[in-house]
Amino acid sequence: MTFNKQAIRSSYVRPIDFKRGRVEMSHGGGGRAMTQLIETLFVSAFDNAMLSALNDQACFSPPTGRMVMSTDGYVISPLFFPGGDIGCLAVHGTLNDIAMAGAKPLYLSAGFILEEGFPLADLKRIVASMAAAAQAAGIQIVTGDTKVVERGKGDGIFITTTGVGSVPDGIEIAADRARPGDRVLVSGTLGDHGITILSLRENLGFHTEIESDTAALHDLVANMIAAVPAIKVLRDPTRGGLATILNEIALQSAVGIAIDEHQLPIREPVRAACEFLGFDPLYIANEGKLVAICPPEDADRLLETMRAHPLGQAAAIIGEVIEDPQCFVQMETAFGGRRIVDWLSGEQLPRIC
Amino acid sequence: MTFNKQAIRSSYVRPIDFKRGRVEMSHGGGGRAMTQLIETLFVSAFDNAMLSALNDQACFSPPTGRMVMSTDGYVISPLFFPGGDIGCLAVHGTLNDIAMAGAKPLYLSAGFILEEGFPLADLKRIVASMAAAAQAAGIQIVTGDTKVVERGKGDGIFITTTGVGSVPDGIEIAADRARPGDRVLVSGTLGDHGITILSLRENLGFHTEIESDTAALHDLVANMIAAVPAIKVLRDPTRGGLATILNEIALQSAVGIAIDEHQLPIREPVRAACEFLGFDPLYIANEGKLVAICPPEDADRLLETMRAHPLGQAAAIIGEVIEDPQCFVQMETAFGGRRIVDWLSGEQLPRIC
Amino acid sequence: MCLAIPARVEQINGDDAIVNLSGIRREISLALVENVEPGDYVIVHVGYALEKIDPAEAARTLALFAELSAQDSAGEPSP
Amino acid sequence: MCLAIPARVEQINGDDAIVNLSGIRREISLALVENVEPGDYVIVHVGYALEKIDPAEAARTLALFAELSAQDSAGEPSP
Amino acid sequence: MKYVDEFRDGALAKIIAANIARAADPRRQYHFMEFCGGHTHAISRYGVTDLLPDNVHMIHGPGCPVCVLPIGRIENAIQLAQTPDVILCTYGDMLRVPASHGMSLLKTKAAGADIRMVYSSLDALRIAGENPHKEVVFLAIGFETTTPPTAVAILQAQALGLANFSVFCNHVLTPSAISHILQSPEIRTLGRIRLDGFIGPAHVSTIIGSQPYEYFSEEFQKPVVIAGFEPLDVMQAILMLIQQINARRAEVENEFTRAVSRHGNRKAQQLVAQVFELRRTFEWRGLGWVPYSALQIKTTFADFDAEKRFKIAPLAIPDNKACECGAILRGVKHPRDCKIFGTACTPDNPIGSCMVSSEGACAAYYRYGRFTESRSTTTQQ
Amino acid sequence: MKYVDEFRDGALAKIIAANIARAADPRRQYHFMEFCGGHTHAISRYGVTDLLPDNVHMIHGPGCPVCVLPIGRIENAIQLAQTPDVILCTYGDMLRVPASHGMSLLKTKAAGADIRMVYSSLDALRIAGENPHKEVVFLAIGFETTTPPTAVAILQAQALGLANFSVFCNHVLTPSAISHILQSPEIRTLGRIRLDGFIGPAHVSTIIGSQPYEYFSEEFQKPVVIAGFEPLDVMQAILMLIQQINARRAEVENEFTRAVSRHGNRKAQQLVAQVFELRRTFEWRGLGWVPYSALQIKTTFADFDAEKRFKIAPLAIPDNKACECGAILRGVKHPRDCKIFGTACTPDNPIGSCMVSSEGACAAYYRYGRFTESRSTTTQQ
Ligand code: SF4
Ligand code: SF4
Ligand SMILES: [Mg+2]
Ligand SMILES: [Mg+2]
Ligand SMILES: [Mg+2]
Ligand SMILES: [Mg+2]
Ligand SMILES: [Mg+2]
Ligand SMILES: [Mg+2]
Ligand SMILES: [Mg+2]
Ligand SMILES: [Mg+2]
Ligand SMILES: [Mg+2]
Ligand SMILES: [Mg+2]
Repeated sequence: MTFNKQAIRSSYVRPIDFKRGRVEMSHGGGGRAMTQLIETLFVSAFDNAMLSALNDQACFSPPTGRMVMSTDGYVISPLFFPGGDIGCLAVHGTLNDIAMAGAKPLYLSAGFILEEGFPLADLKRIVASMAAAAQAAGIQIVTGDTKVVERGKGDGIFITTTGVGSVPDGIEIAADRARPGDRVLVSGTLGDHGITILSLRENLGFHTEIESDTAALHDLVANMIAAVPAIKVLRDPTRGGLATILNEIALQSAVGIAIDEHQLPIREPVRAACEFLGFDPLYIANEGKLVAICPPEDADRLLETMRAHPLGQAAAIIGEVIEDPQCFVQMETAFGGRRIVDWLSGEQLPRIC
Repeated sequence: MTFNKQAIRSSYVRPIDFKRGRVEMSHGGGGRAMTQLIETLFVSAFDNAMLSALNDQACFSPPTGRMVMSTDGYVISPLFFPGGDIGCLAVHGTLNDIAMAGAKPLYLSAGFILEEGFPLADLKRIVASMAAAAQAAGIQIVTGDTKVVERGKGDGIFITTTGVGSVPDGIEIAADRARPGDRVLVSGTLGDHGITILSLRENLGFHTEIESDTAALHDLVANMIAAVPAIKVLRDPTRGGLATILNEIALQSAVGIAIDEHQLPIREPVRAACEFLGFDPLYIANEGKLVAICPPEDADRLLETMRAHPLGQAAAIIGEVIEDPQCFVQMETAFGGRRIVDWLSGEQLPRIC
Repeated sequence: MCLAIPARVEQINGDDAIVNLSGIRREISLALVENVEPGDYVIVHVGYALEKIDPAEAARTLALFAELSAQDSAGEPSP
Repeated sequence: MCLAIPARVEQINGDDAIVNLSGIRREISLALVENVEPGDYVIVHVGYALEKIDPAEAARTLALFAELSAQDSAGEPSP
Repeated sequence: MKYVDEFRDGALAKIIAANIARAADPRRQYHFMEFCGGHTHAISRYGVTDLLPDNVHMIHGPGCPVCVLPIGRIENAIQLAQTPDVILCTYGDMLRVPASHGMSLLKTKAAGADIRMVYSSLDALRIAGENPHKEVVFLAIGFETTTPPTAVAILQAQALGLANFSVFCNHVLTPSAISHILQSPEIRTLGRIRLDGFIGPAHVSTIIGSQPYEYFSEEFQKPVVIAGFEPLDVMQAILMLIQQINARRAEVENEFTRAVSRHGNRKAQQLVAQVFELRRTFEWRGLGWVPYSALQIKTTFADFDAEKRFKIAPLAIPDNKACECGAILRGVKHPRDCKIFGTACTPDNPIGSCMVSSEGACAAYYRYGRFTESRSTTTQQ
Repeated sequence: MKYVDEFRDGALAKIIAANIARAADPRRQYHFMEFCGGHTHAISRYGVTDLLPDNVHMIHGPGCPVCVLPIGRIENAIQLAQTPDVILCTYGDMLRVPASHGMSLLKTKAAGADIRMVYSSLDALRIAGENPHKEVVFLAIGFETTTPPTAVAILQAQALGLANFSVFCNHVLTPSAISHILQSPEIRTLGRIRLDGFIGPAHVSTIIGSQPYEYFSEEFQKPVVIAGFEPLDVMQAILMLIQQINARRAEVENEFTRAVSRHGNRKAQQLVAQVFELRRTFEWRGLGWVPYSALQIKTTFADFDAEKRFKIAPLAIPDNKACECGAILRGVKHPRDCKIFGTACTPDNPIGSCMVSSEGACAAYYRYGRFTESRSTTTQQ
């Protein structure tokens, strides 16, 4: 029997037009059009044996240590922005949530919700960006799913990625482990991603050279853990920014946190954009930064390790954990006063007053 | 220090109005409103220690055997339908993809993409349904994510779930293992889910008493594997129906498949609805059925095992795997002829001719 | 072409009717047919009844199918 | 109230101008002000320049901040 | 399903198959055209050919209203759909039909046009009522079966005073198409194509009756048997055609007496006559311009005529050069004669109209023919 | 950021703090109202109170145009937004302001209304141009600072002949509000509230100049110091007020000379005078009806006046009974006096206007006051 799967496929299927084509309902309908899209786009871009098997699930050996699992949906607009796009973001974001447990990310799944009419050229570009991000991070996208919704019932593309990874035994990182006296560090400048995205919102109409900081942090984390296995908390200040995650940590650890405005690495244009809009950079999203909390005696070593990594060059010790039954996050202002850094109420909206 | 997290939360947060409230952008904004939604809705409904830890990831011990991982997005309309809703569907669907590897499902993640304005009462109902489905299936939803998109950029609610599970050593189930002579079985009536959903589309305007068959199949699968460890292929005929997955299996295993129309369990109203619309029941979606392929000598035992389970009462042996370099799926019609059961071209659209 | 299916008329309300096909109910229009009564079978196309089914003729046709033809090949009557 | 911020005018085109604030550029309207030239600083509110900044006055005010006051408490001049 | 399942009975099929086998003269070949896609569909879906002797050949006719709509009219519809504030409503069948440059209404919808699939002409009326600020155009297609519902919709729109509803009328007439095929030189003069008889439409005939076919049997001396769309109906009609030929008869016979009379549905005919009138000529994809083969809206209903309301200009757009649909529809060529069959042209990406509907000759051959041929190849090896 | 960072310098802050400490007479208490939310914001954000002696007390005034808009006007806006084919445009500040029954424009938007956040009045004009079939209403709010941009938009709409653009005008006047507070019996007659001086608005004053405040200092014998919105400006203004009081002076002084002159921006004033005229009276949330405290669109621009175009009827809707905003805005009560502060009323679910804007007295106290008090409690234990 001279059998050739490829021959069967290619002889009966016209290539997808990735230049001018658009997503149609049939691309999610479960038929040949969907299979073709999956095979020619996803399988070929993500290129690994588990995905190529075209089963409805991936199968792999369990790692050593404990496992972690995390999921995030990506709904960003615009889809392409200076410094990245929704594709690499969807890889970095979930990978970072895995890394924030001190884990080594292993595998990702990717679920796509496409809007009818979405340009296939954009889809291809996004998928290529995901593939590149996954490869750079040394992980595989092993299973996935594609759904198509009618025009007007989506927003081009939504991606939900889920990651699994493994934490070496002995590493215990969680948001409830901060204790008074511990030091708080950030890995770099704050607000770059959020301000980049805001600058592209037509109705805000401002321009900047800032780029999104989207990046995979697991390599930085690996270095940090190697240097300071006693790291207690790691978290990436994404939605809601630094202020939000410090409040989360304070509440989960039942402590207060005191930071020093002088030490916060914030770029000038980020501060300036915030002044225009009435925003506070502490609440602006980051996609390639982390906050670490460690015992005081390890802080300098941790800082040094972070600064030695390309993604931690602007790292800084920004404050310390204190006792506080009210779990406030407070800040010594550069001006010399002191204020509370509260939870965000609702989303930040541009203000006139 | 008399510290009480609950006191801090409750004294400063007004309860969410789950009766008349609606999803607002702030519910996805990363601030207090989002945390409140997560704590009072998701964490309390899914109720498990990993989720309650409110970390950005769940951490658990790796299972024995090999691991499987699967993801699916759920974009169904309407959200509530006879027999189920998008919530239990999102649990059953992913769980079934895990089970189709012969695996025991362990943990689920859930990513929500909510449209601004979506009634919180509906969200609560959906989450309760997910929680009930997860509990009935004996698995935990251990991590999640919530995004809110602007009104007009979504369709109420999309859910993407990802599951992990473990396969006992020695079990090898995959879509490329079908061999000529193997028998093909289905676990029950075909097309119930798809016809239920179609009947609710206002523009098709027909009514039926049929209910969706949405169900978690892992328990049935466990019984099947216990009885016939030599099962070679398992797959759930969801989007694209029986025809699509038989074609997928044929192509992946490089075989042909011959089925017998006489043996196909299809309810009368499903056939009737298809006649009205010009559809073919072989292409209609199921959400609580599976197709199994096993060696011929095991077929009767497998059938018996399936029929003994509540979800397999209408199980049937519907055909066998044959040699065919063209990988055709063919059917002996009840009429006495023979036809090919091809891939679906595009989605099925109601026809007048 | 012209997908149409016989269904039983259950209820009539002017030109509107409900038909039932093995448990599937839908509203159709009787604007194209006359003298239809509940219990009649009509052929339904794009939501309209095209024509009534004549039960006697249907039975006759079915009976015809069951007859083993007496005719031989080549157009000659068999002996 | 009345969030407004000083920014440097870079380009002027009739009533439209581009201002720069530490690398952030945005288009604003000069419809409310007169005699603005590139290089001037204007106070920007809801996309409009409200007024020019007077550099000499700004310097004077800053100098004032730096002066240690000679005045004592209780409203009496110090001896 | 009463009046359905009885006509799909496998046991009866064996009897009719035996009758056919006995009736068919092994020394001759029988070539029958089933004009209607409905018959084509039944033949494919139930595997009817498996029950026929090798010397009985079925030719798929042009009987799919979707397949015969010329590209120019689809292009018109696409342009209409792209007009601001227009909602274009049509049956699901129309959505995938390819126009030029790989476009279709489905792709036009994906690109942003407001195109709605309806199940009935009345749904289009409802949409017009719900969207008073939009122009709702119903893209009407179909043979005599589907025309009366369009007439009802126009009359109702008039009664309701719906000012934002109109119909882009593409209704065509079956008898003209059959005449046209029979008059084609390949069949009539050259005799290059064998066409020994016709299976006549089932549901079209419920409306027009059996009488209009009498002209063909007389003028062209070809037997016609009107048959239902169930597989037993088709087999019985084949038997009846063989019997006529064997007996050298050329008559109109009616197998579908349970729904078709000689005069058809007079009420429906009257409604059609009230709203529509003959077009002098109309283009059929594959057949070219066929005189008096289509309907247009009468000037008394001009307000509801989208062609007038939107000043739709006739567009002459040739089919893809490689496409052999024209010859295939007339029975002159076979799908396998087309160079791009199964490669550039597939059901997922149809180039020509015969690949669009599952009743189209090329789609049917793609689905079933490849299989049959591969079976015989395998068997031979 | 030039003209910004210099005015936030911590080293200079220490000098001014030392000057204040020296100037403040330990035997007396100083009560100053900063009228503007901008000053409130600077005080909170930079922790200015930490640098003030204990006997200098800051009272937050009603200077947030969002907080003073009465519920009736918000309800009007909500109803407008729910009108079919209306697009309501407004500044981000307005979206969260609570009306009755827990509604707000944000919730109205979530429930389906087309409400767009704009950064500038010109964005609303652009939206009107892009949506010729919709009615675009700009919900205009703000003090004298924000009024001239609205005037420009109306003049431009007239020049462009934009027939689908109108303004729902809610512009209010600062001096009237200050008078009203000073005239309240608690302050003027009863003397129950100590109010020793005012910090005058920064950006409002760039438009109206310092002259309008001269009436207060003369009539009520209260010193006024106009100050910039940076923290050093505020501290310097506090110092200047202390010095005036110590010297028993009651004058208008100008700390914000880099942008404010005595006569203000005459061009802006002219544009406002061209388009707007005084209302006889206007309701302020918390203050009640204040005579001649707001502007309306002149009848010559009636085409652009949404109140006329949509016949907006005045709605008198009382504030939530528990809410003490009225007293708080006048400096008579403190947020902690409100029974539902921090429980039913929080920044996430504000009941009263003082909880909405981060400049509102209740929001500021929720964020910063709780903290300060908890600190002192902790310290005491
Ligand atoms: S295969 Fe396609 S292009 Fe060729 S004749 Fe058929 S429809 Fe036309
Ligand atoms: S806490 Fe809320 S209800 Fe109470 S006074 Fe303040 S704003 Fe009004
Ligand atoms: Mg996550
Ligand atoms: Mg994340
Ligand atoms: Mg995170
Ligand atoms: Mg899937
Ligand atoms: Mg959209
Ligand atoms: Mg899956
Ligand atoms: Mg699945
Ligand atoms: Mg998340
Ligand atoms: Mg929507
Ligand atoms: Mg599956």
